[in-house]
Amino acid sequence: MQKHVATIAIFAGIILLVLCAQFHILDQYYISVLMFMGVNVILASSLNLVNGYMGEFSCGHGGFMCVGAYVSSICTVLMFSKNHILGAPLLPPQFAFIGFPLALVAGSAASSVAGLVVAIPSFKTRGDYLAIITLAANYIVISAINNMEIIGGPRGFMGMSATERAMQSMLDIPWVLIFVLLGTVFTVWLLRRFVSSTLGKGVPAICQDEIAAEIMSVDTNRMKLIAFMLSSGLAGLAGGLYAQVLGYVNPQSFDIMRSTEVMVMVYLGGMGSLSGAAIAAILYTVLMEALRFLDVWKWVVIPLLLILLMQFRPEGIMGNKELSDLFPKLRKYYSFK
Amino acid sequence: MNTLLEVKNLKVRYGNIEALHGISFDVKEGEIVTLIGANGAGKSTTLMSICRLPPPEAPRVTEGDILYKGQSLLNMPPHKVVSDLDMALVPEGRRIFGNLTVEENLKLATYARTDGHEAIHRDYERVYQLFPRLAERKKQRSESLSGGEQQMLALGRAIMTKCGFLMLDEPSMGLAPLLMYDMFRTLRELNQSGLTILLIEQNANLALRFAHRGYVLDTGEIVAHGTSEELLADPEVKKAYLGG
Amino acid sequence: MKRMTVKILFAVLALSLGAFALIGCGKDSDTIKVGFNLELTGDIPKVGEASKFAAEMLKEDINSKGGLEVGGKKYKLEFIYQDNEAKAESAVNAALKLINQDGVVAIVGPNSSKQAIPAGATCNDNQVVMVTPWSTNPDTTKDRPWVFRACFLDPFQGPVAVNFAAKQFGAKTAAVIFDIANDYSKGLAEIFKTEWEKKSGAGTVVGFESHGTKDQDFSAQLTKIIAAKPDFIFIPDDYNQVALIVKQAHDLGYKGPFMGSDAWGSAELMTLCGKDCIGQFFSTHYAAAGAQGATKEFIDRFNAKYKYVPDDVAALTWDATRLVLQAIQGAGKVDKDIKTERKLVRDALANIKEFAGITGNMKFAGTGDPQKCAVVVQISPEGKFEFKESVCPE
Amino acid sequence: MITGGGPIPEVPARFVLRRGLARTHPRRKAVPRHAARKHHFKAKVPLVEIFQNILNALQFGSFYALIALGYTLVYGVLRLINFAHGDIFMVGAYLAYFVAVTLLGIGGLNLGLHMDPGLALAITVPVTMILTALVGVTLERTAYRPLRRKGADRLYVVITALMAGLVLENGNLALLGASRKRFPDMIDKVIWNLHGVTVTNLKVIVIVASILVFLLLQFIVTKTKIGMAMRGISYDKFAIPLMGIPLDTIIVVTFVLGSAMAGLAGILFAMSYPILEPYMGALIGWKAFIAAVVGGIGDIRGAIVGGFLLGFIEIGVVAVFPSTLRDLFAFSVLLIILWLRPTGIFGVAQTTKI
Amino acid sequence: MSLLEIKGLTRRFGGLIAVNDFNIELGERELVALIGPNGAGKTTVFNLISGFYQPSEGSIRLKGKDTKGLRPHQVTGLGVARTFQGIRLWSEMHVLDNIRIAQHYRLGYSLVDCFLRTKNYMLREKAIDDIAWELLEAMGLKDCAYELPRNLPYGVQRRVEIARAMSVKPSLLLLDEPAAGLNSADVEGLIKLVRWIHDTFPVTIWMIEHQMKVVMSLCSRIKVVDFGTTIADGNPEEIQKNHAVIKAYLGDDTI
Repeated sequence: MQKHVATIAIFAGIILLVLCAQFHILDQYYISVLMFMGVNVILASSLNLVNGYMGEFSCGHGGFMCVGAYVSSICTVLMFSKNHILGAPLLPPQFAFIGFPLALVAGSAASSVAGLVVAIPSFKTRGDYLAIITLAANYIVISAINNMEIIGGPRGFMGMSATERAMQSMLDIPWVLIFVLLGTVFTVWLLRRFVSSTLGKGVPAICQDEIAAEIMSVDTNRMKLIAFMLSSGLAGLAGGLYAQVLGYVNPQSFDIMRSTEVMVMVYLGGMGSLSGAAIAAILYTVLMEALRFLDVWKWVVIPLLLILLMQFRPEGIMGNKELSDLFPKLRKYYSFK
Repeated sequence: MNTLLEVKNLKVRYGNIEALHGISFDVKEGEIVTLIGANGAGKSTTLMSICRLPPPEAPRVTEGDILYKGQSLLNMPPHKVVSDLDMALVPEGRRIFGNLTVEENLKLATYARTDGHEAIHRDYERVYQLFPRLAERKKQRSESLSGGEQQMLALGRAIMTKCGFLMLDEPSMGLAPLLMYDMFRTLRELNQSGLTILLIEQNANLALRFAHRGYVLDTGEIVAHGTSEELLADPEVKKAYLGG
Repeated sequence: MKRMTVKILFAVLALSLGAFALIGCGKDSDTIKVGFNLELTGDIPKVGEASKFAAEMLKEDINSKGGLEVGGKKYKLEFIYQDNEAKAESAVNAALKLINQDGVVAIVGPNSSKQAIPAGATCNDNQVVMVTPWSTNPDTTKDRPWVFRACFLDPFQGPVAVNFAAKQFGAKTAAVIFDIANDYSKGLAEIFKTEWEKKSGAGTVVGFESHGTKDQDFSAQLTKIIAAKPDFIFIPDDYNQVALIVKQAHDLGYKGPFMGSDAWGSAELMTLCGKDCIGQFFSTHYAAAGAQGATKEFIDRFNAKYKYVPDDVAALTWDATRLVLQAIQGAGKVDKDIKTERKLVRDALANIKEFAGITGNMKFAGTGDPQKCAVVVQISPEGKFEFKESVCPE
Repeated sequence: MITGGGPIPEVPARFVLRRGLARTHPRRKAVPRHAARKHHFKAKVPLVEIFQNILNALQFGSFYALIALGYTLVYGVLRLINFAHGDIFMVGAYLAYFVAVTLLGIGGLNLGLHMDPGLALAITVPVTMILTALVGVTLERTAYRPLRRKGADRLYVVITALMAGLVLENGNLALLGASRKRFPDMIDKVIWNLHGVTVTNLKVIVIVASILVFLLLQFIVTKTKIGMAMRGISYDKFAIPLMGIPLDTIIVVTFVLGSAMAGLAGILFAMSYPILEPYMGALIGWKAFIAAVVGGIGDIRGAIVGGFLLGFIEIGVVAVFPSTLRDLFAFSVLLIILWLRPTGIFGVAQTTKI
Repeated sequence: MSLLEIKGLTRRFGGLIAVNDFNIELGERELVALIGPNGAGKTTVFNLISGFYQPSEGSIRLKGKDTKGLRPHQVTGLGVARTFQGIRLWSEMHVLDNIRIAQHYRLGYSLVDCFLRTKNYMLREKAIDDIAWELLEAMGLKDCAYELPRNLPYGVQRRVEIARAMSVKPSLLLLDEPAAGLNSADVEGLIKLVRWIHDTFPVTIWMIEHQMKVVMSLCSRIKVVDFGTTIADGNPEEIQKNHAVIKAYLGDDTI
């Protein structure tokens, strides 16, 4: 029973948050920050798989997020919204509950496939050279979307809010919040299961000694493929949720700046620490909002804070430890097997 | 004989762990002294402390003193130890600059020398004479040298820094017997021409055959010392370090 | 030791979360709060800065006279500025913060469509009036009864440029260079192209080249354009890029005229562009040089206060804010309940049929988009933007 | 053949005539839009246009190369991607601006100096280079060195560099406001027109400067002891002090060199593209980094080749394809290059002995 | 049928010939040494066998199967395990994980199994765990199962590396200078360990080693190479007397 305490606590937390949103105990602003927090957690923990566990330096995560955001947006708009190019909704609003998750899955799948652009070169290309490939991939995605008139090009793409309305027309509760929270939990759960399995431990093995990994029976190409595709797929999930939260996507929202932000979260949290990435994502989002009053100086203060933090903790907040390593008592309350 | 190097009650920490718990030893001019002991006994740590290598590699000296020709080294930056004093260290694993040619490696070692072109040139001659193989491979990227040649280069490099006191960290590691014996013979030759040597070696048998005196280090403490003959004859040492 | 650091970090984290939750303001019934959602950092900080300056000036104006009179009582104005970093999600958060935390009556901004479209959706959903000074994308206000704007739309400006250029230069062929990553620039470029080809025949836009937002070198695009020998080059680009483009075109031997759009209309254009821009034309919201009445007064005061001639964003922000204030006054009273008050303001704003702004008269036909005249100005040898022609919608 | 300054240059008629070549260009014909575009792909690009674009590519490639040199120099020594380098370049341009305005006696800081532009330029160049070098060294001392001493993972230093870049950018914005600065004209612009191919004297200066800088750095790195020490550090930092070489001094020298080059690039850039804004270094910085890596990061030749290559790819794509596809094509080409040559053009794979 | 059959193996790096026409045939449960001067191409032979390099010429047959074109992890799957000259453990993961990961080639479950924690996954993971613990116990490493390799003494790290190789359940174990860096006492332990492995498991052990003490006391057969070619092949007594070997390799032990 004790093992399930953590699981129950998480779901209780989700229900509590949803209730807060439903009865306006927390106002829209907090809910919105909360949702971006969730998206950031997904982004940071998924990038951590590649940048932390695998030790590569991927700086094009924004590109994969972009693919996911667009593909799932297009799917939802196709299904539930009237669009001047894509036409009338294909499905009645009752299907939104199935359609929306399916659209998210489609987005993730598409960005997984986009991840191949990086995964395949990674067989041969490593380190900073691979970093450039990821960077190039990011530019390519954005440039491609800028050139796609049908989905708005630089104008951006909208109409996703129809899905939320469709869902709310059936039952009026904060659906997007629920999906974001579930998506976040799902991501952390999935990654946790992956990295704690012997299969998944092949990834840090590649990081720590690729040659040894290769010779000691780890199929490095397969592991890289899995790591990159999983990471970019989850980024796509984050993208899909982000698009839904915002109701509007624009290719410029996914440029290098976005990738940089995610990278900062990963290294702030500590390479190869899942809980570190999640904590850093939360901390970062909160900092971003809490320091709003600084106006122009905000973007001087935040980097300075991060530089200072690096000086005091050069391995990030958590290093490569997990929460359960620091507070071993926690272990009683959940199980991974 | 003058005392060249004197280590007094040296205590050293790596992070939170104390690696040396107060060791004392000395090396006199013209001697070959060896430190032997198990892995992790603190032999390399001792050498790194003497060379004052900068963080993060270097251990932190918490107590004690290191004197070279009566002068304390504790407040000296590492490059000064080499450039101002005539000390040199051939580190474990050789650490040659693989992306430079053999010639460049040697040239780099003369970076801080101020004693004129003439003297430097003489040292080049000496190195190439000691190791004709290096002369043949002057223009080669040193990465492509075999393990033995790399060891020669590392030694040659130390000579080029104009050293009178040479510290060697496991010079025989990974060397074929032929080369290993050759190298020890070369070192002996250098010693006879005035070079003082402090040697760290896993192969205690070999080290004691080579050295005049030895110290036995165990988990950060010196547990035995004496002339090589004494140590070779010591039953305890024999049992623990020389193998059956 | 390390463990300690981690625990301290956690404490800091918890504290900051707590502090964050406590941020919020007390409410004062004698003030009226208007929110500004501006691009103070990010790609276009100058735009946000100009907006902020104009708003500050207006606020001081009114507050120095004792405040805004609504229903016989004077209320002090409080303007709250939130930086949206020129990012879409930040604009949404800024809007939500203004709405929920700061409890503003209405929001002015964001200026750029990338932020204005999602922020518009947010404001519409939360039933708060939003007036964007500068976003010319039709989507910003489309199907959003709570969202208004103070500027004309791209589909109107395009033909203005086309007709003027055809007449003024006697041009048969045109070339366009635009910013592909800037929806304003790209949209206008495309409208211009369609209109020009409608007028002068297919294929008469002999060069249609793009560049990226932060590019500084346009030589390849210009080489291509110049080789096609257009009669003039249309540049619907931000003024800083205009300065570079015009200069580089001259370096490459181009001697023909240029035609620009409202994004040229910055005081900085002439500092940046210098001699190269003299004599060129562009369409804009208002002509600073030779302006009359309220417009001139605004320009002079702004210039005195901030040491530069206000650009169109400043002027439009002024108008947008005044629109909001007029609507607040038009509501007739300040309701205690913020939601009712916002509704009142929206209804009052929707009731404004005509508004005399410093950027020209605006007519609203219930869509939230004003119908207003565009002017074409020429850059005089002294670097002033001189009125050349006014084009009004039929 | 040489015509003097002025904003709109006069071009002698006989040369203008030659440009009539382009008059037969198919795009001029009134053909339907889509047909025209199709034609455009097949159209043989006139020779004049090709030469003009080669010059364009050389000029912009020079800037990529100059900045890439700084990246590669620091990388070559410390394995550190100094992401702040693009912003150091920006700071260089601003410093040049302030020095130049002060010397010319225009703008805010008027000391009553009204120097001749030529003289002012001669002073601005070294002063800016020194000041920018100071910025680079300060960054190294305050941000990177403590991390290095603590033995932090390389990537944390990279993130610190990214953050330092943001501080420079936004600090500039916060301090100087959002107004852009115009760099004063320091030399009289001369436009040469050779059979329709136009060259300004500035372009020539930029190209020559970048090649000279390359030769200088190549000399320093390959021939001098300091250069050898730099290469030595990149291979094995540990053994450097054992050669009697002061590690920190060499690293500082590297930052001085790299940042001074960024400062020089800043001046030249400000003269060629005289509009300064806080974010001007970000994009060109990223792209120069890409250039450095494609060339083979850590190799001086790689930086210059990568820089020019990127210049040629970007300009070439625009010249041949619709310019809207520039980033798409240019980055695809780079991606393919790196796929085929996983360590860039000059990069040597780090051999791992097992 | 012999376990390993190498014929005419040649490997060139650019103009350099690292291995030249190398031939050997190993049977089941042999204990063989490969010695030779530094740079003679010994490690390259190991790298060729483990699939890290592809041969320029010649063939490597494992249990009759040509390994040409196989990637290293596939070769491991055929039952070849090895250790490295410098210890190459995964230093940030504890010893147990090190041994688990080396069993990657027989995971036997898919990514989906891993996400859903299916019965198959549980069974397989348990099997992997069991093997790991069994080995740790047998090799006296049980107490350091949760230690990070870098915190262990060098000699123990060697043991862990050999344990990791044994977890592959190899039929051919390649040891690359196992005694390098060990002190005299550790060397004794190593000799015992190798002998124990050879007695306990059905495995052929092939080692590269410079310490004659190890080679002579363990191996029944020694092959000597220089400049990529074989100069001698025989039992320890023969090798010790062979002039070519003394001249090229053993040398004169006066110092």
